Amino acid sequence: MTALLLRDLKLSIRAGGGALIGILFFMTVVAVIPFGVGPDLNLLSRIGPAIVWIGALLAALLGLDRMFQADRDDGSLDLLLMQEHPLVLTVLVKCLAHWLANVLPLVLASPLLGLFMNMSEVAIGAVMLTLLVGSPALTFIGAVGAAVSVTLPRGGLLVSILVLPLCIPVLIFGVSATYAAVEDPAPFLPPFLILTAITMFFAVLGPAGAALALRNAGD
Amino acid sequence: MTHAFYVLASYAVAALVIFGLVIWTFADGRARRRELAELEAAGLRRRSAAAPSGKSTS
Amino acid sequence: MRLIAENLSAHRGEDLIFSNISFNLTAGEALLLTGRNGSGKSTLLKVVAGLIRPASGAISWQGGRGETGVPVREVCHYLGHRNAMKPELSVAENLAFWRAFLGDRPGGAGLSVGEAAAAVELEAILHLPFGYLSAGQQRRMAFAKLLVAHRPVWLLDEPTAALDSAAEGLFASLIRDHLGRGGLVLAATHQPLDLVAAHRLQMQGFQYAQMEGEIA
Amino acid sequence: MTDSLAIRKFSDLANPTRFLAIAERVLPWLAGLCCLLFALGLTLAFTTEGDYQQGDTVRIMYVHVPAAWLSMMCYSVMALSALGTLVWRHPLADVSHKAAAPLGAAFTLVALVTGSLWGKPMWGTWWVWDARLTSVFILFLMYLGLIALNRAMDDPSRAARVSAVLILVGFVNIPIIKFSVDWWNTLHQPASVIRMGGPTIDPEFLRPLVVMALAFTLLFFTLHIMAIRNEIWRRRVATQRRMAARLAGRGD
Repeated sequence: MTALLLRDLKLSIRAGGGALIGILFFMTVVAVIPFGVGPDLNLLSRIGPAIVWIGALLAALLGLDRMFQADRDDGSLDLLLMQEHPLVLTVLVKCLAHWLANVLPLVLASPLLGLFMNMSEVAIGAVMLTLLVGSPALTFIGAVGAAVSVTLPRGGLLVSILVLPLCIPVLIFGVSATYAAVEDPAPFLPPFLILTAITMFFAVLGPAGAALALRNAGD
Repeated sequence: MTHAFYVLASYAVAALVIFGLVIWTFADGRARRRELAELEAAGLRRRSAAAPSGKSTS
Repeated sequence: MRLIAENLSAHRGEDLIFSNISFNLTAGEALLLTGRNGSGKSTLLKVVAGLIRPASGAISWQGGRGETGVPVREVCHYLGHRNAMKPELSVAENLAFWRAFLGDRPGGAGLSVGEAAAAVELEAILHLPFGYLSAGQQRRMAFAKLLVAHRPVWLLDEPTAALDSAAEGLFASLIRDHLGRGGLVLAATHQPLDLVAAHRLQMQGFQYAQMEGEIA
Repeated sequence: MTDSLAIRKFSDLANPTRFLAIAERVLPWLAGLCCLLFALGLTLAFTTEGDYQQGDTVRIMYVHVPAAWLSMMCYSVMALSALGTLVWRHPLADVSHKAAAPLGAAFTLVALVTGSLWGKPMWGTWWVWDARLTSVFILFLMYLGLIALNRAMDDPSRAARVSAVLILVGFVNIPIIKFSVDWWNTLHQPASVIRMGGPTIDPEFLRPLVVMALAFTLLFFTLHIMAIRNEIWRRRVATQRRMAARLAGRGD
């Protein structure tokens, strides 16, 4: 299993890896917002956390479709399916590798974008923390979408469409936890703990669903 | 925070990025040179045995 | 050791690809699937590999020391049309990954990466990225993947596609070695693999044959 | 057939080979001069008086302005190389603009970060969507996009041509971006546009600035030559590996 993790990480670093493109997309999306709403710093700092979260959400969905499709294209997926290791575990490891290579860089880049959005230091810290906790859920949910659309020739867009509605709870609690950290009256912990719970819940449900979908996608 | 902090921070960041760039360029060059040397070592044997059409890369 | 298939049939979409196929293989035996394109050779192999659910029938595996109840897919190596190797990684990295990931079944041990590459006579290019290799070399390296982890059953789908005759002979001898060690081989092939004492199964291509008849 | 291929490869390599020989001789001098200039520039930068208005923070200028200048010069170098790729099909030009992109991104990053660190004490905020800052940020995104494009393609000569097109389109687009950003910003924020550059520069600040700018420029050329050399080596490794794969097939 460590071998699988290392292989996937290596693949994403080698030529054509999607990590750089994900960050770039994230930065571009967030940077475009001020051109739309205007360079009013107060307004930007007010909507900043939400914008950064939405940008991270979209960027996290970007590379998802390749998660299983790359393995399917060269036949590796058949072999992954045949082994004695529980398929759920294999999927979990692939999710972990995907998160480490594609989503963790987004979390690390988020403070920079927070500065562009003129967010306060507390808000930046809160966005980073909630992204760190909430983004694995995006990957786990995305794994189901990626597995469902693995046999489709142009699944990329479809994965995003399938997965986005399922990601709404993560977005709600991620953003509300961030705002709770900035604005005093609202307590930070309840939404943050719910976000953690959502991630842990999908850490179980996502791989299980993806494994089921992969078993049934056989052609 | 004092102004000196910002000055030092900006010099530190610039130094970090530039040193990173220099080290990366150096390391990349060394790795490529090593690969070439490895290929040369493996290739000379093979080329003398198989095909004389070699190009000099020194 | 015994691989038993009873009354297998499989659909692809709505079409019935084949039906009522039964065979019984014991240690050291090979079964060659022949038949025209579309006759269901690949599908049968995928059914045995557990990648497609059979519409009816069952396959089962009896291991050496009364080992039963093991899913057939776990004792099989499957070499499909695609090589299951990453072009971005070097050959050695690819083989090392599969060696670590697949692991050995009880009753045998896989070769090291170097030995496996030597067995397909390509040990000199282990360090190259897989994508740099020619189609034939890639196929040979994909075959080396079968050697790095032990599996009693080999499912080979057109193993000698894109190979020259020398490499074909190499494959045949590797397959003979596997059979000699008590392995089982199920191979779909056009080329007559040079195997003694191989059973043959002529796939008829259930509906296709009829349809072609009507059109003609 | 293999003969003609070998000959074409050979003439392709002729220029890079000459380049490698020249680089071997020039690089130590360039690097040495660059270090000297940096030593001089840094001493000057820390011994001159601070500005009466900005205090010590004016020293940030000595890294910020050269980096910003380089970020633009690097793009011009890349645009020239892109022309070389598309018009003259010079093999070295392909390598040149590919090698320059990471350098440009790094220097732009330095310019952005130091600018931000300068802005915090001066304006009280890390970042404003001022026209000039925004343009530099867009330039940064363009560099990253070019790097990503180069990484995404396997075939180096095709990647070079495609990214050359993108570079040139970007180059033509820069004035438009600049104009539109100017217009956008003044439209929304007519009163509080913050101008950088501050007071007219007095010779006291000019001397270290010029020395540092020279040092940065030399650093860029040193690194650029090294990066080109690395890229040439990388391509040689790739060709030789392909050849090794072919030979291995023939040998058996």
